Amino acid sequence: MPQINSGDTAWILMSTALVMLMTIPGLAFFYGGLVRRKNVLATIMQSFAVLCVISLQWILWGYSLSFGPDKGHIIGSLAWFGLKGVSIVPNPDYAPTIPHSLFMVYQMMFAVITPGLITGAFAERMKFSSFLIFSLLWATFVYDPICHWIWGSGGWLRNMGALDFAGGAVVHISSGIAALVCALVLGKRRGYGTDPMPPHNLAFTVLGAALLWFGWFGFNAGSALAANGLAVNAFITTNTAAAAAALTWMFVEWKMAGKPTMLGGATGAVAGLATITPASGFVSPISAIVIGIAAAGVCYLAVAVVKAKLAYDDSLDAFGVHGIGGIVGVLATGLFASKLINPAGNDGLFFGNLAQLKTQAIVVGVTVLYSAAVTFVLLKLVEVFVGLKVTEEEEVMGLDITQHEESAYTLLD
Amino acid sequence: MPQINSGDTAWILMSTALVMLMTIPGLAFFYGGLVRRKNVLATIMQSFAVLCVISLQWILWGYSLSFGPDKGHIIGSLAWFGLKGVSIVPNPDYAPTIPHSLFMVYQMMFAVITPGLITGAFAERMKFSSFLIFSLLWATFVYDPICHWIWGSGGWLRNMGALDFAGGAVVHISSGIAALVCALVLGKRRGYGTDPMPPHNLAFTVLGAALLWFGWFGFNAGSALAANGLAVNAFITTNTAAAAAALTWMFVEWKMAGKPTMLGGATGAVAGLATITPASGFVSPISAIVIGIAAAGVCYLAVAVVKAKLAYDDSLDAFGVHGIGGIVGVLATGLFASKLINPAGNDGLFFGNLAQLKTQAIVVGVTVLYSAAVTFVLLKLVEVFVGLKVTEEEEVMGLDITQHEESAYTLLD
Amino acid sequence: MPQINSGDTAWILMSTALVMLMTIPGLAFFYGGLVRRKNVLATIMQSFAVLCVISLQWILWGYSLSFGPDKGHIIGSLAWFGLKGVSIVPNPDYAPTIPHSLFMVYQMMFAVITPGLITGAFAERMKFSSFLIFSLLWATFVYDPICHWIWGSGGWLRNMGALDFAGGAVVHISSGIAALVCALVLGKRRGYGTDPMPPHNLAFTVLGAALLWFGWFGFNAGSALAANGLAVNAFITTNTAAAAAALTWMFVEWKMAGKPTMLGGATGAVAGLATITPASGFVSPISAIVIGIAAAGVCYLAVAVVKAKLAYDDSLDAFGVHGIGGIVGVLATGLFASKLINPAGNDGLFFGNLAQLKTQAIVVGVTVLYSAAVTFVLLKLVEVFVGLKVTEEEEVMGLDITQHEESAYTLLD
Amino acid sequence: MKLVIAVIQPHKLEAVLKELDKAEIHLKTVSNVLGCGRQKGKTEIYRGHKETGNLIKKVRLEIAVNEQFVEPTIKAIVAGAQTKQIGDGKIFVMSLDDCVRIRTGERGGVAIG
Amino acid sequence: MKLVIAVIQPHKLEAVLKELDKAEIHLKTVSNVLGCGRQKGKTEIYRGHKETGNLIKKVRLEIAVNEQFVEPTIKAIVAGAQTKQIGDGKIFVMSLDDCVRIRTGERGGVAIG
Amino acid sequence: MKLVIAVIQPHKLEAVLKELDKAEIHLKTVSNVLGCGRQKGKTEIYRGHKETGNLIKKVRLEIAVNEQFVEPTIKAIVAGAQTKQIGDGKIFVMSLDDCVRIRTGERGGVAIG
Ligand SMILES: Nc1ncnc2c1ncn2[C@@H]1O[C@H](COP(=O)(O)OP(=O)(O)O)[C@@H](O)[C@H]1O
Ligand SMILES: Nc1ncnc2c1ncn2[C@@H]1O[C@H](COP(=O)(O)OP(=O)(O)O)[C@@H](O)[C@H]1O
Ligand SMILES: Nc1ncnc2c1ncn2[C@@H]1O[C@H](COP(=O)(O)OP(=O)(O)O)[C@@H](O)[C@H]1O
Repeated sequence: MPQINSGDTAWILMSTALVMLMTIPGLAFFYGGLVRRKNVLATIMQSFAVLCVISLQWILWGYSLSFGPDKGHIIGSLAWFGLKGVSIVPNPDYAPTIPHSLFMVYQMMFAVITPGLITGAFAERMKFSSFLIFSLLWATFVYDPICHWIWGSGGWLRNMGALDFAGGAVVHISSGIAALVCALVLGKRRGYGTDPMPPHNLAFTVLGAALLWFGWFGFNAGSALAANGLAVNAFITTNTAAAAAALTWMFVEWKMAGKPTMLGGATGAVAGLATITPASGFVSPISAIVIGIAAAGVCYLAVAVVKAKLAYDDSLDAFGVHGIGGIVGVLATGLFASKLINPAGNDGLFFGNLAQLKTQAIVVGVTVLYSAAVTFVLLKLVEVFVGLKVTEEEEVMGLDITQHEESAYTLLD
Repeated sequence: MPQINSGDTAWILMSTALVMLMTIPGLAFFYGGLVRRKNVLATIMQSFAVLCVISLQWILWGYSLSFGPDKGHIIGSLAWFGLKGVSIVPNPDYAPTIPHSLFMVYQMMFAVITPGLITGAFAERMKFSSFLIFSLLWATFVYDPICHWIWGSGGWLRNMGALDFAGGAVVHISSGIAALVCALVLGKRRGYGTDPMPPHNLAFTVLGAALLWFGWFGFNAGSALAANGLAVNAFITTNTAAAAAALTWMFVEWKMAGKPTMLGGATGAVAGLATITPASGFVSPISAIVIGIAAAGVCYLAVAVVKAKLAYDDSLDAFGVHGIGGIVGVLATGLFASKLINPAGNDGLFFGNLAQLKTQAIVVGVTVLYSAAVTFVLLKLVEVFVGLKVTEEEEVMGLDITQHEESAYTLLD
Repeated sequence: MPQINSGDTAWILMSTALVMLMTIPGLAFFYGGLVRRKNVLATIMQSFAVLCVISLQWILWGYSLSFGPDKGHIIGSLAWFGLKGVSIVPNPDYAPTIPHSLFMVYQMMFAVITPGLITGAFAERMKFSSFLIFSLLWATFVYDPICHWIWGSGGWLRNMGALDFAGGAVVHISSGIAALVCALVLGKRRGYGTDPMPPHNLAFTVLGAALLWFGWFGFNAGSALAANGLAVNAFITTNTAAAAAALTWMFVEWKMAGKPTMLGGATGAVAGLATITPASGFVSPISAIVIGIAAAGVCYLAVAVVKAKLAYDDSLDAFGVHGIGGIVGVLATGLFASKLINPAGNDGLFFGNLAQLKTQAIVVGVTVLYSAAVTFVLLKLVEVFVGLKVTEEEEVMGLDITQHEESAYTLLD
Repeated sequence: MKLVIAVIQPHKLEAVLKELDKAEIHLKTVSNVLGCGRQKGKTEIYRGHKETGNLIKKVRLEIAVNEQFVEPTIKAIVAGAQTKQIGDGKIFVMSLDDCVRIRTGERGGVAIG
Repeated sequence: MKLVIAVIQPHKLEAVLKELDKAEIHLKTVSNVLGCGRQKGKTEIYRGHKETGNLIKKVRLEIAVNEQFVEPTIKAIVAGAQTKQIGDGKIFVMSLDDCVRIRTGERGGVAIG
Repeated sequence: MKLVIAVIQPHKLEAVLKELDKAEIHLKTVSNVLGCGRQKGKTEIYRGHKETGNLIKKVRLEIAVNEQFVEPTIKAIVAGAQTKQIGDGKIFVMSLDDCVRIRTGERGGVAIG
């Protein structure tokens, strides 16, 4: 029986808590500050509810589908339904030095935040009931399969040699593309493009961004699944890419729009974090600087130029930041990965291995297509049975009062 | 000399920090968001002051009373006053693989948050000076003895076989019952039941709830006192019960009141966390789902139905959530505990051992009676010497300005 | 090759994240809540930008200057530029049981927060561009050398036997003195002393203070660079001093100004934390109580009496809290240090060793003089080339809109 | 038709609303204001410094009524808000030329209630 | 010169501003208020308790205009804010004795626009 | 009796209060409003998009005075708030029919000060 290492266990316990923190209050406040006052609780509640729902889904069937005994390289079997057989005995396929159940709960927090990211796309207009159903279906039919392909023992993309250290494709591309589909299917918010919709509390947004950055250390460095040098490398590249991307965004904005903004800095940081995610355990800190700069440049373009041209309403830029960032990151891994950093990985193009870049491109293509297609089908299904959008009147009154009968702030003492 | 394990030490260092975070900003913001604008600083300051006061009390005499050499199974002696003899050498009675002083400071954070929880009951009306004195007395005469009985080496309830993994009785019942007594003795806030008193900032409340959830991983999984499989089990049951309880609360509210609310979700989560606390290291994740559902159901009843009927003013539901949750949890431990999960524990009724349920019932009864009686006496004492409530005028002006001469927010730029 | 210890690595990974959290959102919200509504984003953004800029500076040349191969006891060479040679192999000069690169990134977070602290002095009036340039210069020409002298292998103050466990001189004196120079050179805010400038959101300030306290466990206990008894001791002294200082401040204020305030408590806690920093790994918990009390007393005097007399505008009391606190702490280390606590340290005056107090006084003197002089020169340089202060009109309009073209809060839904 | 504007202590709002309801005056518009009157501002303490702001939180009521309701309105407000202490506030009465109920388009005295 | 005060539903603000712009009325002052009218407050739920506040968020517009603009202003507000449902709000019209443009010191009708 | 309403730039509040104090006008009521006038709103940048809101933060002063104080009040406000740039704001003067000091029940001109 493999031995449990207490140091590795301590680090992954903590990393699990950190990734949980990313969803609430991290993502909840990042998004919550960006919406209008009348929608803040509804927005926060989507992150909150996703943590609750997926925590149970994962224990019941999600983990088994994602990491359970492989069925035809496509999906895990239901053999581990309800955590049957998932004990504290380490599973050497995944993490030989920590309890198997710890690997399970660590992965749970990834499964939680992924649908959480999508909520940025349909903020301020989706029905709460439809959102719950959609998220549950999406986790089961989009996240779990993709997760199995890339990370599951026996998964076909994993077998092909895909490199995705902490979820550039599994988490960010899958959710970012789903976000775009959601934005297109649900359509724009009333008044989008004509009425001003300034963020109601940017301090909350920075609070969220800072907690995301903090939690991301658990996300990326925790993905080493041990407290070792690899974790340290991922920690450093994560911080470095975030810093480089935030600065880049600020300077681009300074140049293009005239001033560097706090929201720009925060958005750049998140773009950098999303982009470095798949690469963090395979590239050097210096490569991370380059990746961070590229992340901010490309995401800025997506958010400030392309979105404006195409005029879809991805309310909080879930696609522009996570979708685009994820794609850049997975491809960058194919460029900058180096066996010197991680012998269990591979070399990228810049270290003489074109094949890896091709594999990465396949990963991007497959994830984009699969997520887009299944997300579309699921949305249409939910639309038919429960509807997607609140009524125009409800949208105008705000979701806090119409979906939850409460309001976030009082006016009087 | 027992060997210090660095992995266990790392985890308990971190867990200590996490439990500290639960008090400030966790509890401070959970409660602070629920009060009216004019009382937010006073409310936050109670959590803050309790951390300061009990940190010193614990080092000076609290730890010695709670965990020091046993005197007649009732109380620890003062032999460890001022940490005399509490060094970095592990104490195998409590935690053989970490410094004794680490066990001490970890336990400190439990002693801190417990009186902190009570503050929810007398929010918006207690004098700051009386609150300080009461908290110090309560920690010494209620918390320390109960802690010794259940967790102290030689404590009579511990000897009887009581199971309280992370403080269902020690922390939640003791404080929840004290909260009820406080609410009854202090009486209602002016205008309670007639004037509307909506929470002034529910975003703050969610922030607090999320940080409580996050910190609770240190509270429950840290109670394994090692980075091992038991810690992982407690981590998973904690998250699971919180998720199940939050969802249950939302659905009950949806059914009963028409809509699922963010405050309901947050309250449900805290109820689930409080309830799983004593059971977290003894039950399986699937049992945790059941416990979470029960927690939300019963606490909802207490808060939404019973409180309204009995018309006491437990301002922020410290009794309804922690008192009731704690009782449900300690009893549930007597039902769901299993030696398969924790061989050092025991089986509960559902695993064929009725005796454990009886023991748990005794723990509940003893804690309820002792806490109620001594809390009442202490309150009366403080009332006689310093008074308890602010004047009606001060209550109406708000505690921020009258107790602390400051106000939380400005109106102009 | 020295062996990596996974428990130590886990703890320092986590500590690194904690120290990062101190800067954002900790310091950002501590300071952000204290300024006027029109400057909150600009204030938060200074903490945010400093994290980004110094993260890159440190990787490129800062770490090498501070900890690289010694040049004449004065500065590190540029041999480690761009992390050349800084791998996961432990460096026994600094931390024999964790990856060298982990030591590097842990130290990075100290280099980040130090210029962050200074921002309190010029809040609400410094140009963003000038701030960026000044911070980069200051990190390079003030922080890196002082860091090398006291902590770098071969540094002259280290060789002299200076004791500075976690940065009383390196972090707090250096930045606190720089803060005073900044306040003097930039001059007062418009209306300072005549117009009221109440903090716009004290809840944010408490949030920041609480996160600083939480993160400080990583700052001080992490400075043991291992998960061992020394870390535990630093953890306990840190918490104890913070508690004692917060209470002292409250009681002094109660006596002097009539009421204990939340801002007073929070300020006292930060003063206690800053003051215990250099001593935390050398003194006992009981000494920490005394140090905490002294910290609050002296800093209260500095902030409430001296500042008012001298009438400089250290907007958020960066000098009064960190500068003064740091000086008190470094000297207190020369009084209370004991080899019983840390055999690798030394005894202080109260344990019969006057020499240590002298050494500590030299450390204070050198740090004060060097930081004051070089800060002054750097400010003058920046003033000549880019200017320091925003225009009077910009100051009056607020920095959020004039420096960043955004505003933190909306007024309407 | 008159517009009655009252500036009162925030903590008197509930009492004033109750008195108004008793007097059958149900419609009003309420807002947060800062008052500057004879009353000294509350002293606040910031890191040991005492600062006495001169702007104090008040609540402003705006009540449009027909002539015969002016005195009852004033009476109700005084009944609810008076403590006989500095800071109780003021009531201002102005003439209304017209009033429109947006829902129906009604004008004048009928629209007011 | 008249001062037109309108209290409307917050979500009707954009529409009202558009109608006013169409009517060439560009200057106005807007604030948050709480209204208490015929409309029942939104019910809110706190831990299972339902509470129906009687103070509802509204937006208040203040528009100073010369006489000939009074009716167009009222029309524009009604056009933007009317839903024919309880809660639509009210418009009050009062006489202005004078108006000063601070920038120039101009007085009266010329200062208003 | 007149009610003087002024809408000014927020950062001019301190200056206006000082001028008013100099003119011995001590009582006033202040509130936050959003103005929409000739001044273009401040441009704000959100993720690279520039947005020019047309609602700008302003401060509103309400000052009830007896006739002889009207001109001094206007003068003081203009003295404190004028920069001669667009956005300086407006002053509106209206007739007050009555004034009540809640504390004492006094009415009319004596109640105003
Ligand atoms: N002349 C005035 N103009 C405008 N507002 C006034 C005037 N007089 C009083 N107020 C408002 O009423 C509030 C209470 O006034 P104050 O003089 O303190 O009350 P009292 O007359 O009962 O002592 C003030 O804070 C201010 O907001
Ligand atoms: N007589 C009044 N005095 C002051 N404010 C009023 C008055 N009548 C209505 N209001 C304001 O207008 C808002 C809408 O009034 P309401 O009676 O609900 O509208 P409607 O007449 O369309 O049903 C109220 O909430 C209140 O703010
Ligand atoms: N006719 C008006 N009605 C209501 N408010 C007005 C009117 N004219 C100006 N204001 C208020 O005064 C503010 C300043 O007006 P503006 O026209 O920008 O000033 P200026 O005339 O000095 O250029 C506006 O933002 C608005 O709040």
